Amino acid sequence: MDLLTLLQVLDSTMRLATPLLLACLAGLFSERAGIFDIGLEGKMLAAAFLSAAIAYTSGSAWLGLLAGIGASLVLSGIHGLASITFRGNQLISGVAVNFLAAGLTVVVAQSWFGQGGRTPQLQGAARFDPITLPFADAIRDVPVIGPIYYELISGHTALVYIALLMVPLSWWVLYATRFGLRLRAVGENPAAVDTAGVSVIGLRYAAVAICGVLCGIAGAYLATALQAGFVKDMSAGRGYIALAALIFAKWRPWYALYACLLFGFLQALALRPDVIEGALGFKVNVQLLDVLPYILTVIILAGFVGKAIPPRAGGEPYVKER
Amino acid sequence: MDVMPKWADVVLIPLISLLLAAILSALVILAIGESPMNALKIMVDGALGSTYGWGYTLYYATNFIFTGLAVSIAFHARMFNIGGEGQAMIGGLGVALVCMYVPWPHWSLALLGGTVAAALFGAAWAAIPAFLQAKRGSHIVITTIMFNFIAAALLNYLLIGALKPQGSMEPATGKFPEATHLPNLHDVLGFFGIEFSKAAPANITFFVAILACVAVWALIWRTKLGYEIRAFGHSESAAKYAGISPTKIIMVSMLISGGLAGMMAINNVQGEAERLVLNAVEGAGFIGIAVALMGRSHPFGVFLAAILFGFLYQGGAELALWTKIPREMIVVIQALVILFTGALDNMVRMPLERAFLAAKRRNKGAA
Amino acid sequence: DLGGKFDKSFNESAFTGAQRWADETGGSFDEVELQSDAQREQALRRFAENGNNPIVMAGFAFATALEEVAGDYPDTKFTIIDMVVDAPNVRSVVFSEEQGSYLVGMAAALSSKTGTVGFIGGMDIPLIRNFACGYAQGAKAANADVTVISNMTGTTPAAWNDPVKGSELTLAQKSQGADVVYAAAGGTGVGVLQTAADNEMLSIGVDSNQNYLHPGKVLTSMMKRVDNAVYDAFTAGADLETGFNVMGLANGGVGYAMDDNNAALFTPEMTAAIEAAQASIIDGSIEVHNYNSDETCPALDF
Amino acid sequence: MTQAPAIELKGISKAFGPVQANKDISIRVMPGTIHGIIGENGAGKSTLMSILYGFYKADKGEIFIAGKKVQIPDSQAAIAAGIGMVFQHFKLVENFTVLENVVLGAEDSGLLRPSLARARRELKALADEYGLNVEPDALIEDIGVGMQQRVEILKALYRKADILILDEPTGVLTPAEADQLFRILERLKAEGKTIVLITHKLREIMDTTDTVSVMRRGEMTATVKTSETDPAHLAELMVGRKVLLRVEKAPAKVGATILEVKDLNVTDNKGVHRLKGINFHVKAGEILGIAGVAGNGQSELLEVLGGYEKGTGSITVNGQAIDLTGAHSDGQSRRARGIAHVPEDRQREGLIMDYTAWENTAFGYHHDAKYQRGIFMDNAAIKADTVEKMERFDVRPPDPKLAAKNFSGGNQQKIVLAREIERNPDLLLIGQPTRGVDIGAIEFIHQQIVALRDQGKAILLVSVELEEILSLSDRIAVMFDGKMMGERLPSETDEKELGLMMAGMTKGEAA
Ligand SMILES: Nc1ncnc2c1ncn2[C@@H]1O[C@H](COP(=O)(O)OP(=O)(O)OP(=O)(O)O)[C@@H](O)[C@H]1O
Ligand SMILES: Nc1ncnc2c1ncn2[C@@H]1O[C@H](COP(=O)(O)OP(=O)(O)OP(=O)(O)O)[C@@H](O)[C@H]1O
Ligand SMILES: [Mg+2]
Ligand SMILES: [Mg+2]
Repeated sequence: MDLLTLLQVLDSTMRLATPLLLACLAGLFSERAGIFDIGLEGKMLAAAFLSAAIAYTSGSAWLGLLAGIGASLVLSGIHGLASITFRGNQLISGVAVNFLAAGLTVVVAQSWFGQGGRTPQLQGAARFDPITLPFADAIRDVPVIGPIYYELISGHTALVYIALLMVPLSWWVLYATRFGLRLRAVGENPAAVDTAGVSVIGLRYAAVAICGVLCGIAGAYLATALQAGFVKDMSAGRGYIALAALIFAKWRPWYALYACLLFGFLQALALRPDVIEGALGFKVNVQLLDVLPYILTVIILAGFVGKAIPPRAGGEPYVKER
Repeated sequence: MDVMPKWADVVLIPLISLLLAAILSALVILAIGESPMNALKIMVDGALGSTYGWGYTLYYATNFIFTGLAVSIAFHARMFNIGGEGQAMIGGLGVALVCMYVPWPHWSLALLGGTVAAALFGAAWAAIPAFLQAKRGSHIVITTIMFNFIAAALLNYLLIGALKPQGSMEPATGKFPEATHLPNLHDVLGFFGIEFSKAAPANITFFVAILACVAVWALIWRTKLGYEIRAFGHSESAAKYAGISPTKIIMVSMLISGGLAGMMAINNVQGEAERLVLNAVEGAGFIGIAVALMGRSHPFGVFLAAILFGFLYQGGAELALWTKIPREMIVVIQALVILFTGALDNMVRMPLERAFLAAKRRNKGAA
Repeated sequence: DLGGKFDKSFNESAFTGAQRWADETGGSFDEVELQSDAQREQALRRFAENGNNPIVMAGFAFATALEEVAGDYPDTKFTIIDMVVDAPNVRSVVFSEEQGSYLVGMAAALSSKTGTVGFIGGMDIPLIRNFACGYAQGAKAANADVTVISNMTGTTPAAWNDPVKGSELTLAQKSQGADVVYAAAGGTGVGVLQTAADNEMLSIGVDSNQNYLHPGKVLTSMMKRVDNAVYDAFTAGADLETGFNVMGLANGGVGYAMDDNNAALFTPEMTAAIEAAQASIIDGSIEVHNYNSDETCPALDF
Repeated sequence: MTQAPAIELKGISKAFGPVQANKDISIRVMPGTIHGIIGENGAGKSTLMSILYGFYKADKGEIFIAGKKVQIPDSQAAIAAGIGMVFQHFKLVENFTVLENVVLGAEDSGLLRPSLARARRELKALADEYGLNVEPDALIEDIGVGMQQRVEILKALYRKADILILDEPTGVLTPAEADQLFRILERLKAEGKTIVLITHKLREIMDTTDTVSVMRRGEMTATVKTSETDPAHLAELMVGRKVLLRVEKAPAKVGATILEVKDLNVTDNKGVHRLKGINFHVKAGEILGIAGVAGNGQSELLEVLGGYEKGTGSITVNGQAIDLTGAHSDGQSRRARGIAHVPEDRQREGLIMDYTAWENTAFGYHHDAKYQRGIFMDNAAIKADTVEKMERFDVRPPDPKLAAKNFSGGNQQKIVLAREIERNPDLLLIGQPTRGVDIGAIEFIHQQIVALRDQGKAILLVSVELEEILSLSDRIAVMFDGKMMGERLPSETDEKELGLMMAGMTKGEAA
């Protein structure tokens, strides 16, 4: 496999890893605060729809992005209400959120645009266009680094770079700030935070909100950057993969980046039977490629890649008075 | 002392939750410019207005009884089997194999064979996640979700390959031989002289489902195994003290759960389609979760909840047929039901408990 | 069929046909879009019982359901597209996609600068392979040493509806040198055409005329006149003559779309060559191999 | 003196659902004094103090600090009012460092680094002042409970508390550590800080407090000057009637060896070596009491003997070897060997709190033939059996259909005892028999244990309450750090010596 092909595969890896990464970080904030969230999928989907819808009607991708974040935040609110205020079962709440998004997006899309549950195609400013980084064209022809910079680093949409920036940012917030310390503490032992005079409820809602924002960006990316519009179920299980990546990453930001890149790479590879055949010298069955991420996840969970210990208070509502 | 009388817990709370879900659904329908009343009418007529409608309602209900029971069993052992979808798919594979490759003399035997195969295959699909949970502590929710995806892929692979008849356009098996076709309710009830629509897919499996309910009830509340499963579900530490092996309980309850989910296949694959198609399960595995929640994991509750969801499903199909309301509206309604009966349970419970407590205090005062 | 009414392609074209009839005759029609296989039979029966006549099914997947139902409603007429169901009250319409695909294949090969052209199918089924096969034959015929890359989006009905994957596949093919890509993939094609347009590639639409989607960037569209089939069925109404009929180049069932959106992309020579091929397919001097006849393809292997 | 009380509570009431934990409680504590609170488990002591600290919200009542009325809706307000609390169960983040735990909630700014730096300095200062040395960068999960308690005290001091509440601080400490703690409290008192001390141990009350309040069933029954009262009187105030703190029992008629433990080792799943070569035996008709501070291996010992912790070495019962690792190392086969077990924690192990009393009566014995009818369980038989047992052990209320969680602590314990004793086992393992049980029920339970011994059964008693050990045992063994420190006869030893042994010292070293 020559450099260019490799770069192209990696390039598509970047595109496919971005939504995973955003969702994964979203899950990271939520679960670090002790709120499990299998509703990432639904949040992304809702965000994807509303961002596309608003981007189409307003003609501005950025407005779309805001709307997407809004939609995702609403679902986060529901999840928070269920699992923080009413101490419900977080898994069940997550399932409900996924169902809700899957249904509502299509119902609303249909009655809004009457196009069988999809939004119209987005044109021009309603989409995020690739950004060509400075000098990209200039050094394009410099051997090796030229193509690397031009093909791989440059030429992605703003959201891709935002996603990448989120990694160090998350790390900094979690480990260098007061908020981060308290957030991690509330996921480990809420009582300690409570008796230290900090509101457990407040912290957890904050975490869930951050989760909503990040999922919102992820969804908007799907519909207004990667694609030009919304089609039903377009999140296509990415939320679950992100969860798997989160476990793989042992709830740490940098690992999350690597995990998502790995899953993105697997997905990108699945699109290039020719490359795989070239590399392995025999045809690999398509279905196998498609499920590789899932199988990998199971293997990871089986702990063959080191045990992943979730936050101690994870999934447990904070109950003071029985 | 318990704060609330039992009836409030098992009847009142679910009813209120349902009501809330219904109101919100009505609002959504209004919002998309349709009349909730009209929608309700169409659903009721279409689902309960004729033996034909009933035939579909019961057909769906049968699926949900199996998946609902599956989720319930797991719940009793405090496990969340979200993999009913995949287990039912693989159960379908089992049914397809025995129906196609075994020359059955009579449908009754075919039903038996199909049931066994479905249960075995479903259980097998639950086995790996169960084992990983028991031995490696891998979170069963995630693993079972993953196994849903893997099951789908496996089925595709077989249905566009080995199992697809030459030249057929569809990823599906050919029709099963005549002898494996199950009598539908028309034939069964006809035997007792009851008139029932010939066209509806509801079939004898419905009675198998009822049997399953009874069996599960007996298992949970009348046998040592059930006693141990519930004990483990309530307190793992206490179970250990009593000499109940966690590994055994996790494995056994998940195998039973998977088996029940798989058994759904005798209804939709052997009973209705009479061949194996892609996505034959159609989300029944997930609806099982809602059914189990609403049914409070009790077989009888599951039965009622399954009928309710069967009604929603059939009614929803009718909606899509005769109005501009898209079929996904039903997914929304399901979501709301799961949300209110499951996750937001306390929203209804807490105020109720306070009310009952206040009432008690007052009575005490009076006495 | 599964894939959504507004896939800008197969189903949409069926819908436009019905719409056209309704507009012209003021008649009315019920339509339903199905999520699940179990509903097919139900939908047919309900429509039949409701007295709808005729009932048109777009998509091979209805075949099994129809075989069940047709017998029970002898005086209702059914039309099924893309599949043959042998019943007295059923009209089966199949299209020779390989012929239309052959022509657009030529167009692709003739306008390709890199000498590599791509095909992106939806779900991997014989029907779609027939598209690919015809396309490859045409391309090879126009330029013997053109390379044809072919990918299928997936193996589930979801493959009709996965534009994300569609566009990634397009980019993948671009990176393998393809500069013209033919999408026979329902809703997924939307993503393919979009991405092609974004990456200075030419694309070829399918089923209905998709040239307008990205004017000047869609080379042409392989027209499969499902709309006509539906329209005819509705106009014929209850006295629709049943039986088996093939829609090919000869009777305008398939063809390639020319309009001012793509006129500029065709050189006179190209047009000439393609017209010639079309003529000789019709008079039978060119025999385009039909994949379904023996599940093999001379020009492409899957 | 007319100085305003440091703390004054007026008419505090608090209910948890059906449970009235505090009823109209009023109390005043003068500044610069140590005030003790005693009462049965469940009397409402922790609840009351948690309200003062803003952990729970009172349903009714007013709080005055230094004479000023204050609202304490949450712990933040309490901290602001200069209150610090060390809870019965520590509130620390296990996988954080000492420093992070101290800083948590008391950071100076949005950024962490400066706060941590300051905390490091102040911790140093506090350590020097009070001798509260801790390793600032150690993880909580890596340090002992004694250390963890220091961290909790440091947290309070770091927040400039001048009122310090300690909830049963000595339960987890060796007598030596306890003495050190009390020296620190004296120093704090000398500085004019006010201290509230919750404890069960009458001696600590007598030794350290200036005034003491007694609680019963959620009510404040009395507040007295320590100098004007004595233990017997306090005990009476606690329970509401005269109680004999000592158990009458005839001298033991010892028989053959029932339990023989040789070189028993246990390593838990974290790889920690919990039992280090334990050797001992119990004969028929005797009670072997095992004393020791919680967490020195007693729990693991009971777990191996009970069959739900694996170990190496040899255990024989009636001369037959017990399987410690293989297929028969589980509770079922232990029971089959005539071993009955009253576990230390009835709510986590002894009972399924959501099961009814009758279901709990079969718990662990649900395989018994007498409970079976064909493939099903004979629920009728179990219920009948339960009614009888409740009768004999005077469980209140005697309702087999009531869920275990709805019985009070003492009655829950009686249900477990009835189940295990009624099997008339050869060997009874019994851990913390009276934890969470009020003195009235204690008498009854102690009588039952002695009666079983007099029937010639072997009994292994594990308790952290020295008085209980001394009054019940025929022989006493002390455990420290997973090892047996040695055996004594109750007649030839006293709390002081046992206390030293519990701290890992022998008389010699101490002197
Ligand atoms: N965590 C809890 N949640 C709800 N109710 C509880 C809880 N703990 C105890 N109770 C109830 O509070 C009441 C008193 O419990 P507690 O253990 O304090 O009894 P007690 O005062 O110790 O009586 P006893 O002398 O029998 O031990 C009981 O009715 C018990 O059911
Ligand atoms: N969070 C809670 N929810 C429900 N009930 C509670 C809670 N905390 C305590 N209780 C109940 O309130 C009563 C008083 O409990 P509390 O812990 O104050 O007693 P205590 O005097 O501290 O007992 P102990 O000596 O065991 O610490 C008991 O019945 C207890 O079961
Ligand atoms: Mg307490
Ligand atoms: Mg008590």
